[in-house]
Amino acid sequence: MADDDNRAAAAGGELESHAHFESILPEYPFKVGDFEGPLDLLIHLIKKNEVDIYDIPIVLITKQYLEYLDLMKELNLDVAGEFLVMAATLIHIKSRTLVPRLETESGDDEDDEDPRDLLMRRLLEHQRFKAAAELLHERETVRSAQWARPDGRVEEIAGEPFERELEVDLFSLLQAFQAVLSRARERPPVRLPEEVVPIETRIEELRERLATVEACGFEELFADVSSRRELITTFLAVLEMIRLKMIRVFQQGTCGPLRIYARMRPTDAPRPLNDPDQGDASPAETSGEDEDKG
Amino acid sequence: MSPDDEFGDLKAIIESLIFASPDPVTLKVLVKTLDGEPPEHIEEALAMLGQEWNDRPGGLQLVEVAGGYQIVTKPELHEWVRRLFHEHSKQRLSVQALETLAVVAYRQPVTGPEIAEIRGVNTSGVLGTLVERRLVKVVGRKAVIGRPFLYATTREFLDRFGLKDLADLPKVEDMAEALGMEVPAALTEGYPTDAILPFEPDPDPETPPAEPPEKVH
Amino acid sequence: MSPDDEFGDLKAIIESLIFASPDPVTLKVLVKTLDGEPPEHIEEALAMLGQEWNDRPGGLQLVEVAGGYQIVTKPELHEWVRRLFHEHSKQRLSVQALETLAVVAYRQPVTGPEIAEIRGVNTSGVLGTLVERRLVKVVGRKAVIGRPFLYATTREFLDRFGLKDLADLPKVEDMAEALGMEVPAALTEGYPTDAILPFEPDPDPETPPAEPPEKVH
Repeated sequence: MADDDNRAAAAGGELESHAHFESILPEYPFKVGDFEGPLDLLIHLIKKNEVDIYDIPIVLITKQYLEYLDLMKELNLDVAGEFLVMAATLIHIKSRTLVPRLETESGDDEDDEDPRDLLMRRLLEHQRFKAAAELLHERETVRSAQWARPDGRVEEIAGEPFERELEVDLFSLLQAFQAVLSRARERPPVRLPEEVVPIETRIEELRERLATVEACGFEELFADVSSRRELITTFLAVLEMIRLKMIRVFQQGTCGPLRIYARMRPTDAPRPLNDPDQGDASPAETSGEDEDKG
Repeated sequence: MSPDDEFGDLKAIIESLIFASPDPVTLKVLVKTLDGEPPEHIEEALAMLGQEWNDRPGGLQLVEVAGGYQIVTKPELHEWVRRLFHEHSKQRLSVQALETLAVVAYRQPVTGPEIAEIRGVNTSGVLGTLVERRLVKVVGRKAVIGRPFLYATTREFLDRFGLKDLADLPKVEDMAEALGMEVPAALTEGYPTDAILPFEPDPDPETPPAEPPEKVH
Repeated sequence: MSPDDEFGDLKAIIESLIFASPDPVTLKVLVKTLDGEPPEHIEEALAMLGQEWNDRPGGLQLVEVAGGYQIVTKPELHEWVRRLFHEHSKQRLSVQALETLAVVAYRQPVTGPEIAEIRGVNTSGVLGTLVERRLVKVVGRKAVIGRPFLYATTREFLDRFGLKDLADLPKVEDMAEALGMEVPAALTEGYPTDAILPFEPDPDPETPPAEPPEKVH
């Protein structure tokens, strides 16, 4: 196996186009910095020494592992934290293997287990996934040799623009929100024109509200509006409601608060201006009629 | 190899080329691609292929179009193909819908006009779709003039996205960290700090409705 | 119309739909598009169609992939097709990406820390790449401290690797001899069968939410 191939595989960034999948059984000579993680390095050492993964000679492997780390440091290579954690684990396992167990400890189930077992299981699992990755790669190779009808023909076949379905997940949701926010930031801060609520709509809202209470203060009718336009709309609505005899307005004293009461509309009450049946009513005719002083 | 076998191989290759090509494949292109093969062999194989496709029942046909060859669906089946794409577009959650869902999720409870203001486009139709799909629901009306509906996400939404509650909605920093990505600086602000807002009319008057409410006069 | 003719028509329609669809066509989509046709008829027609395509010589084949059906060129003709179109659009995956993908595929739903534990290295950057390329998706958050994100593979993943569904994932026992070591039985069990969460309007009660029970090792 060519060295170049090994280097490409070991150094491969996520998208390195020239990197191709390597066999999991590389026979490459020891090359510093080749190992993606401590498990890869350990597997390499086990294979190099031709020892049994189920019976790891922990003293030997630990020694060689530490030598490797020293070599990395000598060469001023960054030793990733994972390598150091594994070094500590190996030293711990070694000490537990070497130190004869005390009577008092032997009752503990955990101590009966070979301290190397956990490591062995991790290594086997690691190998299992490397094997799985290789199997997947084989499937990928077969699949990539199958050519589907080109996507470019979809619109011609569908007769309409085609948008591929998204498999929506949390990531795409968040991405969508980011897209909205960044668009909103780029947009010139133009306010969409303020909505014009028709007086009729406002009357209906006020009537609904008054239906739930016996009476309310005049100011309360304005509690849910803020803009000047909305204030005016509301004020005009109140005037119109007075004219239509939908409400009564009372005032306590000359400067006291106004109170609004809903009332049953008398049959002779004026009709709304845009009422199709309406013919005679005009604002002047009934103005002020219902404003009783309290 | 007998001549028959050879033509069998040649036909298979030509068929795969015609199928995989985005444009009709001309004889010229075939001759060039099958370099070394006598053009008259290619022509013969093409004729045989055309005959075979002609004799073949099924939904597809080999046609000669624009000086080349192409595999297409039979015209009498176009109605079915149209239905497939119609079905597809009904099912698909468009980018529009996803964006609207995202705004509802991160800004709930929120009104239609507020969503429209953030997205910069009218969204009422998309909101309807999301409500139909039970990802979004109406939770009340906002106590501003026009009393627009307030929208929030549903239990179904949480299940679909594997979230326990709204506090589980990821912030952009969370995800960037988990996936080893850079966070665009502009996007780290402006997230709701308390994602769970009980259904309650928002007294905050700073966002005026930007769009007529459902009610039309 | 004789039953045979009826299936002939049905087969022709299904074939045209499979050809026209940009993605592998699922039985579900066929049932929806062929509204009114008994699903068992559709299944039967599909089986017949599969048999016919199997028996057919030529450059094309009908494959089952990513939960659906698709017509593609035969892999052995790859070199010819490539000769005509030169590039292959798919970017290769690095070894790390493939290994990380394998962990996600066989252990889904799985968290970033769990993947790092298995692989012995931090993999967030690789995960980010896989998520961006839509081979892996975020399906929720695990109910443990830190609420790490849970990852699973996508339909795109199945498509790219030519897998019918997750049960079609290669079995690792096959690899045991190549490894020269026995794989303990405990490590080869527990493949997820179908944890795919398609995003579809109709709530599918059989699709479990992504939250898994605590895994014990």
